[in-house]
Amino acid sequence: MLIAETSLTIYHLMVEARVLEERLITMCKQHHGYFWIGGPGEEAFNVALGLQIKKGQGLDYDFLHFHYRSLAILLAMGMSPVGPIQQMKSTASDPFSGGRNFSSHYAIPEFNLVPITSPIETQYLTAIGTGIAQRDHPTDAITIVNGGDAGTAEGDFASCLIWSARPQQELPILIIVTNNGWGISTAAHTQHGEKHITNRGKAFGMQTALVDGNDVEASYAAIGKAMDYVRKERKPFLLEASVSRLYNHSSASGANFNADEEDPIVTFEKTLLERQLLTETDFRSIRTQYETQTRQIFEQVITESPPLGDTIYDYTYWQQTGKYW
Amino acid sequence: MLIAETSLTIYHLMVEARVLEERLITMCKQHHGYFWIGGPGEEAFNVALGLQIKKGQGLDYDFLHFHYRSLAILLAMGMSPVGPIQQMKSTASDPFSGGRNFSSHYAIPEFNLVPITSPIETQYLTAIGTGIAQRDHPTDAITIVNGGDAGTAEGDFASCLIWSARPQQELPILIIVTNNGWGISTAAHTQHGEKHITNRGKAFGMQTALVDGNDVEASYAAIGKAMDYVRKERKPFLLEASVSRLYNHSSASGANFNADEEDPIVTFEKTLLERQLLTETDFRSIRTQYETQTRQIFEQVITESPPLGDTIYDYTYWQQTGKYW
Amino acid sequence: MATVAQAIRMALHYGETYFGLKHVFGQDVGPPLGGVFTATQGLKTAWNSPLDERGIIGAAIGLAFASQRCVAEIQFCDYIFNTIDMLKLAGNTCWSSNGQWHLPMTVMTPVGSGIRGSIYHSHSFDAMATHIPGWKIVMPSNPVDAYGLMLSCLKEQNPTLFLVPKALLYARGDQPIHGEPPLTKEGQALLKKMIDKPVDEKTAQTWEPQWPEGLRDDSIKLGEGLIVHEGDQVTVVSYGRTLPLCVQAAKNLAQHGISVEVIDLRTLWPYDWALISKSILKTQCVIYVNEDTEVTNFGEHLIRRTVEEHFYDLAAPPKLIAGAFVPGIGLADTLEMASVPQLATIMQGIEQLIAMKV
Amino acid sequence: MATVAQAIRMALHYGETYFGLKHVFGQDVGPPLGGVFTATQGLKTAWNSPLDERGIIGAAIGLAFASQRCVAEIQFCDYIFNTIDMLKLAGNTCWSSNGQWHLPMTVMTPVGSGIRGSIYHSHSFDAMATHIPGWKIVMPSNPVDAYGLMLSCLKEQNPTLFLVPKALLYARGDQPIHGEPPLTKEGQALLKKMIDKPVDEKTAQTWEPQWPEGLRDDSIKLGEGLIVHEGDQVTVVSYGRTLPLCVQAAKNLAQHGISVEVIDLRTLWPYDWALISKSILKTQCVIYVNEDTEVTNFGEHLIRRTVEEHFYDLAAPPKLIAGAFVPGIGLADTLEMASVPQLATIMQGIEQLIAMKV
Ligand SMILES: Cc1ncc(C[n+]2csc(CCOP(=O)(O)OP(=O)(O)O)c2C)c(N)n1
Ligand SMILES: Cc1ncc(C[n+]2csc(CCOP(=O)(O)OP(=O)(O)O)c2C)c(N)n1
Ligand SMILES: [Mg+2]
Ligand SMILES: [Mg+2]
Repeated sequence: MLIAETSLTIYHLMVEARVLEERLITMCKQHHGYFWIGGPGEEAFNVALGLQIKKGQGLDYDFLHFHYRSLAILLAMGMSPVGPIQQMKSTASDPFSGGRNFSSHYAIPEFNLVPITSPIETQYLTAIGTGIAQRDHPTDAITIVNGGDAGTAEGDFASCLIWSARPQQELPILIIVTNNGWGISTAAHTQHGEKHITNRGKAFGMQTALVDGNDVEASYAAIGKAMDYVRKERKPFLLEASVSRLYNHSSASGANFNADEEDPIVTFEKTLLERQLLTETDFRSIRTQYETQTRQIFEQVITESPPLGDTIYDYTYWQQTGKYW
Repeated sequence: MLIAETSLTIYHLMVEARVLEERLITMCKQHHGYFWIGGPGEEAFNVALGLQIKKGQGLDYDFLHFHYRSLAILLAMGMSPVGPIQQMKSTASDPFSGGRNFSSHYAIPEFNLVPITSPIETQYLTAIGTGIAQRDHPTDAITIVNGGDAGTAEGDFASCLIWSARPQQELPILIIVTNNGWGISTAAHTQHGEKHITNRGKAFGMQTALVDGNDVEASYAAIGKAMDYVRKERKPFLLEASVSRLYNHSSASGANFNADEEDPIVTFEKTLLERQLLTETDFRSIRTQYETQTRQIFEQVITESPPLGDTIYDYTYWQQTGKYW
Repeated sequence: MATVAQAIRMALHYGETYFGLKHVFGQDVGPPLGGVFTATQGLKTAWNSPLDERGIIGAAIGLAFASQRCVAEIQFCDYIFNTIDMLKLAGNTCWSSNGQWHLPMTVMTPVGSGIRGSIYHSHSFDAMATHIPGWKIVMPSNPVDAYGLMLSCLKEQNPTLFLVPKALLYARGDQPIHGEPPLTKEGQALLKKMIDKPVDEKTAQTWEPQWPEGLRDDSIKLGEGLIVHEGDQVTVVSYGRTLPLCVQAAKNLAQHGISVEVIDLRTLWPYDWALISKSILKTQCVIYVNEDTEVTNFGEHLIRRTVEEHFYDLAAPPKLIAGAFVPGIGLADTLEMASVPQLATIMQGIEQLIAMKV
Repeated sequence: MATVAQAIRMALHYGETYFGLKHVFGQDVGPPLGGVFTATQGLKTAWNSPLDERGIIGAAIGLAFASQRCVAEIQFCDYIFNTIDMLKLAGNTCWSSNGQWHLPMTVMTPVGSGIRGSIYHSHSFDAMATHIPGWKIVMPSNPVDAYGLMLSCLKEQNPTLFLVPKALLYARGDQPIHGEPPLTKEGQALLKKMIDKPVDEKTAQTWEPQWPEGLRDDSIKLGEGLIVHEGDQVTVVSYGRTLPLCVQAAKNLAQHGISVEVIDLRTLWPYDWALISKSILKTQCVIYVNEDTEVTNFGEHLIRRTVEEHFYDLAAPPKLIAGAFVPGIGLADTLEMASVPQLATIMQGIEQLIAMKV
């Protein structure tokens, strides 16, 4: 069982993440942004993950190759909630892409978070490279990659398994799949012949685990165990978490709340009530606290400027600005 | 045990294939061609396969997506030995590519043999399509795809597993990997974390088998069993055959005989002697018979003309000749 | 007045009914969604593939080998770039087998900017596609052309690439597709009722489209461009999203007495050089407009051909208006506007060129 | 006199020793083979990857994220076309992150025809590569440039693409690489003995290269072309396999009193426009020569730029000599010769152009 303090931290972060995502969705619907995609429904697993990451820059810290549902992980790591709102508003101040990229497409060198990109599954390829670097470096730091269930149909997922399982050359990569049962409108059970995605890791003799990603305690423990293994053994581990997709795929699919899916916050609140760590009133006030914080940020951000048109060439190359040819 | 007649047929075809490959190698070394690649060492498995293919054109016959070590399969199916020699010589008469493609790059519509191409593993992708067509067609015909061990590292191999294992949408594909333990100069054991490549099929709940591809009887039986399953159940089967690579990778690697590898013809000759089906003298005379045949073809082919330079645009599109734009 | 998306849908339905189209597939192409842009709603043969572009193109090639006509969709052309080897393979199959095999197949994919799609929903694909031999490539700019070009693709015995300008998917034309309800508001609503999947999920589950009865084979021959605005001072050649902008520019400039001829290329490869050539001989100057990035751009090929054959016919240098050579189209309005041709850019370009004519 | 392959090997050794090059990898790049063209023999950091081009490029990007300098090889550029999305990703990473991340990495791959490589060992990659923003792209035509350009790639903070003309891999230059044995037959044999892996497999197992001691940082600035043959009647711009042919053409034509200026572009992107431009102003006409297929070809970009900036300086139309737009290069001699520029084609092209000058 998690100690009280950790449970409270986790709960706060889950609510903060949820409230922030909801603000982003609202912004999108109010035309303060063109597109929303994010991670509501994955807060339990993602906060549990974020809290256990070895955070920092360079080979001695975990390298992160994430997809677009990773907000809660990053908040748990200490990312400010301002950036995501700036990115939604496409302001010049957007710390991840300067108004260039979609929401949830973060890039944080200080966290070893390589740019989150839209193409599904390519992160499983780039993870190989930091995995190799960390295999060769004396450290307990590892590479962590995550992505969805449908995306595992791309050959790139197989590539990650193959490269990280080479005999005597194993890579210290925590390979995560968050299985929400969907790829946009396509149900997983219509596409997956494997009983569990983890079976594909087992084929390579890889350690694997399945976890209920809506269960904070189970997720925290499973992640801890998997990470321990990878940090010590310097070998890959494939972790599959079943998670919810609470606001449908993205704003392109309406981004409306889906009451059929389990809400990990509601689930965790039951535990907190049972353990008498918080009351219903606390839940409400914590939510309000983050809503206020988020609204204030929003009000500030919408006064900020978009990038200028003549900056389009900047940073095509490192440190280059202006048209270069 | 195979009946005597089949054993003799197989032996003849194995020798015919070997002699033809050796002639192609010699042609290449004598500058009657620029490049050789082929299948010496795979005759046992390949002849056993070729004899059991449902040969013909259209959906009611097996569709073949092969790689460049498949000569013996095609000879067993009744392909004339003339074409391969013409292709090595790059004559206009080359029935597969009109002098355009490398040796062992066959294409035979009458056999449902789609063009063999150089890129490793793309045949595992195109096999999906004929597999779908045959899933939807009332027939016992199937799709057969083969390729090497190293190539399974391409995501395309995983794609074939994924697409053919979709629940309720399984594809009737016999997925073959001929494992010779090498990818050019790279030893398989340095790259493969999976104990057997078949394990990757098992992850998808697929039927699989391992077979000694140097053993004619075992290969014949394993192929028969696998085919039966696919023909009847209309589901995929992954068959891995261990085979020899007798003349190294290709002419780029010298194409010299490698005495360290088991020669399936020598192995089969032991069986034939034991079963008193043939004598040492028979072996020699059968070989001589094919050498003579092959030499005669060679002598004819080297008098044939190359394609004309102004034909380069022909067949960019169906039935089109000459420059079209 | 059908939209481009509806026109495609009707053409695919026509193909299923009369041309033996057997498979329309790709990510989210089948029920329940019917395509992220609705273009494949209600089709009998539409189904959802795994999330695997390489598998999708491979499957299409295999189906073509088995003579099963298909339309394979890549959800956004931004995600086609891991399949270039497969597209090359499709394009060289007939040639490599010396004419023995050929591939009747169609790949459809939305292209271009205009919907604030940011880095990965704004790519163009005309430059790379035209560099791949063995394909026929089309890009309609209105519903009638979308309908007619799709029909031609479905009848073609070679690989065809159907590029759909994202920004125009819900655009309507001023010409009717034969059989569609009248080009009125009411007709529009009726068509929607007949062939658009209901938004309500419950209703959608049992919904069946009611296809217009008068649809017919109005295919548009591949390789034929069209003069969509006549003029004699300058030739503007375009396709896709930028085409209506060029027409608008021509209309605007006409009011200032400037006479612009606009050609809708429609088929990018093989293209209608005769039409372009004739127009250049008339106007003595030409601008090629597209929104792909400007370096090693298909418009540059057309300029090369222009100087090769018409150098001495030109009264001004041939001009390219295309997308800036940047790694992506930024999401902010300001960035997208500065990255790809806009109406103003095109008008300016035309005026500048005419001023240069000697 | 080092070959291009030896020059690359020495540059990589220099990189391992002085520039912190940590990984040289790809299919058959490490022992026992050391590369299908011997270019990576004897290197400390060379290793064999799985047969997976997408993994190779992904690994390279990841290593660059971790600031581990690498050279990733794609065995033949014919097999790079399933990685275009990854190359685009590498090219947009700095830009997408608004300058926060950058990728110091090099991809090396043999390109082009000339070894009777048939359909899948003859591809060019300059057209598609130059269409991908964010890379610096080089293509040497001799050992000294191969050495110097590789060193620059290894020092560069952005993704670099090192295209090696297959046909020239065993070609020797007339300029020495500093530190290599004398440019004599004996020196050549000595170098071979020092740094070529022995053919005998047993000996090869324990072999260690003996690298020349005087190697130094003679890097060649990216973006700088070179006039390799001076002249004033026509400018010929080329790179890679066709470059020596252009020089030969210039020499042959000099004997007939025709004065040809040949520029070796060396860096394809960003390219040395100042050099080209100056030469055009001198000669008033220009031919761009490369062997990629001619439609949506990089030379067409250079022609576009030429007419954009020098239309009124030209005494004849700018010309492209490139590969025929065919799906592949046929294996038969006759087919390869007819598909890509040969010496005769180039000489003819030059003579024709000069005859057109007004
Ligand atoms: C290579 C690629 N193909 C297609 C898409 C379009 N697309 C975006 S998200 C998505 C579904 C992803 O499903 P899954 O991997 O299960 O992740 P989830 O969104 O469910 O978390 C698709 C098809 C894409 N972004 N990239
Ligand atoms: C996509 C691709 N990458 C690289 C190559 C170069 N190549 C040709 S054969 C080969 C090794 C193949 O090994 P394997 O799959 O085991 O088949 P084998 O030749 O051993 O039968 C390689 C790397 C290729 N032809 N295609
Ligand atoms: Mg999912
Ligand atoms: Mg092998």
